[in-house]
Amino acid sequence: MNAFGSIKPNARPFYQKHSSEELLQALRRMYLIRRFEEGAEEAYMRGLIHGTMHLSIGQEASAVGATMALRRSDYITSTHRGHGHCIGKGADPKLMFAEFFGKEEGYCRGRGGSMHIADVASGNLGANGIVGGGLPIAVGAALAIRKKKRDDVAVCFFGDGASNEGAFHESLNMASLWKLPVIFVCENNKYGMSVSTERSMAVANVADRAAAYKMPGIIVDGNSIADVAEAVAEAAARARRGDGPSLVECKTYRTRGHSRSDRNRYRSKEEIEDWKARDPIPRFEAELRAYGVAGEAALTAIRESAEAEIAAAIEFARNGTDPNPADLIRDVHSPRAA
Amino acid sequence: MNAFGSIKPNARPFYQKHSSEELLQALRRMYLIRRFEEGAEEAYMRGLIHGTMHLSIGQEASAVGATMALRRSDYITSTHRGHGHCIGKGADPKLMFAEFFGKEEGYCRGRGGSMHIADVASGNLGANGIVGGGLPIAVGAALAIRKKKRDDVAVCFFGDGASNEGAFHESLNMASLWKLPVIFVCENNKYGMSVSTERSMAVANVADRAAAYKMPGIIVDGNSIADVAEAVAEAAARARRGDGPSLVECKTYRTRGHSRSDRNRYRSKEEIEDWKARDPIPRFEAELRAYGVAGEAALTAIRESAEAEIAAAIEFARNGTDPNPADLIRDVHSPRAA
Amino acid sequence: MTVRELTYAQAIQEALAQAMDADPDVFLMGEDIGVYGGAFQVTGDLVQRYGEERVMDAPISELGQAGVAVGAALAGCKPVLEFQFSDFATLAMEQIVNQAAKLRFMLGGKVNVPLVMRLPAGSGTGAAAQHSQSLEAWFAHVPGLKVVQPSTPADAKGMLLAAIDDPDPVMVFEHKLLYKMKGEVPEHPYRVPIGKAHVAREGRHVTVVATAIMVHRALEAADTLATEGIEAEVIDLRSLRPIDTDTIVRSVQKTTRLACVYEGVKSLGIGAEISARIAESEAFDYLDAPIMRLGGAEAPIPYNPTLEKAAVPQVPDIVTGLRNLVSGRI
Amino acid sequence: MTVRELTYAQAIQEALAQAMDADPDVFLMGEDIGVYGGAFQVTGDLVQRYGEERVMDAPISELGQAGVAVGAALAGCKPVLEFQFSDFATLAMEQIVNQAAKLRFMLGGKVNVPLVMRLPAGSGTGAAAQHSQSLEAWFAHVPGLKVVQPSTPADAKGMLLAAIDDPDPVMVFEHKLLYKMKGEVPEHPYRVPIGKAHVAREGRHVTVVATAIMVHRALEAADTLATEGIEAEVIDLRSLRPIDTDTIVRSVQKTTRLACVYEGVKSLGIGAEISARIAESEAFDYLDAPIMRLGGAEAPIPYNPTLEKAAVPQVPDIVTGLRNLVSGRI
Ligand SMILES: Cc1ncc(C[n+]2csc(CCOP(=O)(O)OP(=O)(O)O)c2C)c(N)n1
Ligand SMILES: Cc1ncc(C[n+]2csc(CCOP(=O)(O)OP(=O)(O)O)c2C)c(N)n1
Ligand SMILES: [Mg+2]
Ligand SMILES: [Mg+2]
Repeated sequence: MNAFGSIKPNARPFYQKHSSEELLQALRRMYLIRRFEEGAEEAYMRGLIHGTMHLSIGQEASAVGATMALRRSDYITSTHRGHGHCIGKGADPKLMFAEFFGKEEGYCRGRGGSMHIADVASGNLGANGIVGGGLPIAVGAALAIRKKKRDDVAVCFFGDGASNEGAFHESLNMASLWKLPVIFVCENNKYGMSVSTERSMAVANVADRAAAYKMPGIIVDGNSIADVAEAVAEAAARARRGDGPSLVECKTYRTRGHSRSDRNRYRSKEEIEDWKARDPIPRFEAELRAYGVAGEAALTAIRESAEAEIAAAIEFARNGTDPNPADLIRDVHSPRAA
Repeated sequence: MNAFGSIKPNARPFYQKHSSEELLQALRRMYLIRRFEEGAEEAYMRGLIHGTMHLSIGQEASAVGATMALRRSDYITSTHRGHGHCIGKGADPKLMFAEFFGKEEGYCRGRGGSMHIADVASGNLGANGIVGGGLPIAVGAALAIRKKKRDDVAVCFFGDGASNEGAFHESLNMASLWKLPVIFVCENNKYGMSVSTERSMAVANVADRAAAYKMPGIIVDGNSIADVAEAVAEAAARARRGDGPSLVECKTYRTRGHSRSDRNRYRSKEEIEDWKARDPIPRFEAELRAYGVAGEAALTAIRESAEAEIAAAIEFARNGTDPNPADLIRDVHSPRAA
Repeated sequence: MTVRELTYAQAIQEALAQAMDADPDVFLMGEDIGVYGGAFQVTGDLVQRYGEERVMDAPISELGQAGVAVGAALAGCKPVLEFQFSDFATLAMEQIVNQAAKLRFMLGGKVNVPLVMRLPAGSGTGAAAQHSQSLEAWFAHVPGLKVVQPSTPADAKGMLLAAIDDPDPVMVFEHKLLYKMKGEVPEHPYRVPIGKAHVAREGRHVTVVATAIMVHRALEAADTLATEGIEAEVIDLRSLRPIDTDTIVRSVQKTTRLACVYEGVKSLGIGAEISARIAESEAFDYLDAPIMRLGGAEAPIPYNPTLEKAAVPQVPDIVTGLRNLVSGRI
Repeated sequence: MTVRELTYAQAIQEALAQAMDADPDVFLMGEDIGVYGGAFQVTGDLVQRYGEERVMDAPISELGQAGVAVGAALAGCKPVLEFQFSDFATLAMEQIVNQAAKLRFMLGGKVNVPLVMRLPAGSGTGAAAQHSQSLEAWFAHVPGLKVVQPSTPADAKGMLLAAIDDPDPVMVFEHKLLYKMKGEVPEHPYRVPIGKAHVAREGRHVTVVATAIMVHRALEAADTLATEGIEAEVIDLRSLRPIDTDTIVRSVQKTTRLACVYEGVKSLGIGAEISARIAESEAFDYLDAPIMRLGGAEAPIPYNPTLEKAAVPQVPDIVTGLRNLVSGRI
């Protein structure tokens, strides 16, 4: 239920299952991600942020759709392109920006930057600078869940490129062998940096590899939040029941370059424009309108509130505290350790 | 044709295709392997050899069957359980024993021992102490073959346990992606050391993983030399034609323990006896008799000549030259290197 | 306090059992550590006592195993991971070095990775170049890791228990030739602190810093030298990261001479770091002779037993080396 | 002999092109080295000139790539493998260390592995702990490998060509901050021998052994100190395995003081080995002061730019360190 009206009975499960609040919160998160990254990009171009960053603009549906199925106590492991996962799982953009600006208030107290943002309190075990690095870590988190007899799950985000790492093979095999509660969510955006899946994989789909681990391999439209959320919800239910892991492949696209240094030589303008036309945010908005969840005013309000939150977050971050070089080695070891 | 008679026309392709000489040479190699390993085992028990060794007794059909399809200029990469592959590819047991005894005459001048025997002249790029270590090396050798426009192939031997290494995934993906002339020959002997395939793999067969690399995955009776040889010959023909790699899984069994320290706690006596009854050597002999390739006298002559060769090889090795400790670092770098 | 003789392997097994008894979050993972009992029979029959959930045989997937252990540690468990041979850690360097060692730091101190890795190391078993390495110096170069090398059954137990208590990742290098060595081991669970060297023998003419099996070879060499009137002080380094520099500095100020004896390759082995620490310390001015290093040869470990022995310091090498060092003939 | 100004990256590219021109067996492999031109634009448009068969984009499979390169090298090719960041070599340690480095030895000298690996390394780009490591000391600990760290465009070209000529595996560490540095580079293909240090500046008061970008920082520090009457001799180590000990010994015998400046973590970094070599050499008796090491902090590289700078030696640190060393205040 929401101010605008009740959800139409012919709507797909996603719209039946989630309350209007949840659906609008999801849209808001997609906007937060989009504006967060646009803000980060601008700050970078103005020289306020150093290092590199990997933007997921165009991929917000998979990040938010996959995390909608999760509880706060569920885990995720994320990637170098992890802002969306982080916000999806419930992190505060203020503290993410503080991290970008290298401040003590940041999630990693300025030590990690974009590639290492983590918010363990909301179950995010961290972005990762190593392609495939999070794969076995997610399996380990799921093992701990089982050992502690919790009914939580671990969602492991990874890219098409990462699926060519040996870590992928070892992780999926162990997860399935031990029937652990993991959902492997592949964000297949067609490229690992500049190399297309055709040029890096012997099979057409990452999901084609799932059978080698006796695991369901589901392909969804990664730009449809409903598609992603339904598939991950089902995989999560399966995992919570003790029936083991699944692989969900979200076909999507990053409309920005791989990182700041990308000159887009490996793909055509047409391809980029083509995918821009399939932007997951307007698409979700159209569905929300069509299913009667929200009208134009409500959508505008959400957009504006997300924009305001991001603007405030940047302001907060810019005024944060710079780390003291004298604290350089403080966090190498735990205080009570030898 | 042979002294005993001509091959029956109803025989399977293996018997049609190979000359009697070739078939008897294959049997002789199986005997050489068996006696080589029995001799090595005895020498070890008598304290003449140190270190460890991994015997392939019971697996001779896959070693000889797979290498029968090959030319001398084809490559193989082998494993820690590699004596059979080595003899199959044409190595001289004399120089292998010399290696076991740590002598300068040995294939590795006594530096490598059982786990590193290689005979590059006959195309054997080496046994390997690292499980899965030879997988990408074989792919690289195949890449070199292609670059040099040769029509040779590379056969990569590996175990069921090795197929759980990330190297397996990366190697099969690259080989298939680049359509390289490799044949991945898995000797599935049910165990990786003490851990059965049921306890280490999410799927039942290693060949079930081939589809994930768009590669044929063929399962054969690994204790039937004809089965193995026919499958590998077909895969080799495919590879030479430029149609890419194949995976051939040979179901077999090692009747000895994993290595010298094995107490066989993870399997039953019955299982071992069961497989001993399927010994590939008498089985091949029975077929040779049945198809009219050789009679009892010929078989006995082969067995005795193999035994004599092994006895002479041990004698040769025992009388070899001990390396001089002053030469310790001689082979670290090539002489002409910096 | 009961004290019995145990082998080094038994002492480790006892530590593992006591840690599992004390803390349900502790579990073991590795290759063939279950019914096989471990390649070196360290876990023995623990699987019978604690079950397959706590003594987990894993597929041959070293990188994956290490990552699983990291993830389980992040999520509140205390994994003890056995590498079957330390050489196979080469497959898991990514997870050990990029993840386990750095996660706490990269996350601004917000997480712990209470992970223990056990690694059988060293030569002397005829297993050749890929099963005989001494790679501990690599890990001693990595901030975020702790690296220990116990040389006695008592230390093997006490340092392993300290490692399991530790909130940060600890790598325990166990020398394969020590597994059958016997020594007195107290029965109760006790801790030997990480980061403290041990003066295994006092002496006044030369300080010998040794690790793992070299401690025993150095002690044997010291016995021989004592008959010649040369009193060597033998320090068992025990911990390679952090290093107990103070104990070594104090000893060198007394003896004025230093030798480092270790099995790893000489160049950039642990002796390089010990030497450099003393050469930059307040002990420098006390030095009456160059600092000697007796380390592994600049070669992989060969198979042939005679060559294999020649590749790492043996007792006569140490005797000769120390004798020359003390008499100024180097 | 034509000499032009090229950047360090251009010099490497020229070496790659000349090597491919000269020898059809040379080929390049790595991630995004084709149409993308390499993460640091080192390969640039080589794929347009030499085609995809010789400039091969590979899947993100570092262990596999290294193994493929080893196999191709064994079978007669000369692969030049680019790791996108040296940090990712952690995934390929097995093939680099157990196979490439040891195969010749394990096989009794019967094979060569003519494999070159290029590894962008070092901090200063804000890429944080998993993209900023200086791991070269690990490889300098491994017999069978050669490890070089060119510090100028001219050396980058000449040492890479020498590496490609070499019948054994060579690892070339390239500092990311140097890629855009310009310098004079002869046009013809020439070789700078592996294993020879270079005296980048002569001086008589203190010897400074530096590597990679630290060579330039040490030279800058030496300029400052010269205005105070302190003449530092700066040695560019260039090769970490083998090490040109003689050049350093001779210099220390002249200056009587030694400092090592390097970016890798201080403990067990290359400075430890240099220090230990001098402390055990005939130069020991010439030393008038402790041996100083200025190395990376005992921490992963942090993201925040101020912390990041604090984590590795900067010019003022070197100036202060050398001044104190010369004046006896350390
Ligand atoms: C082990 C490793 N290899 C290479 C890289 C460099 N790198 C960073 S992201 C990337 C592409 C990853 O592709 P994919 O997994 O598809 O994720 P995407 O960037 O498309 O989101 C590469 C090659 C890395 N960070 N880690
Ligand atoms: C990377 C690596 N991990 C573990 C080992 C120890 N190990 C040697 S053989 C072996 C079992 C290998 O199983 P499989 O591949 O099935 O070959 P099999 O021994 O059955 O012939 C193990 C675990 C090793 N040598 N290398
Ligand atoms: Mg991608
Ligand atoms: Mg097996």
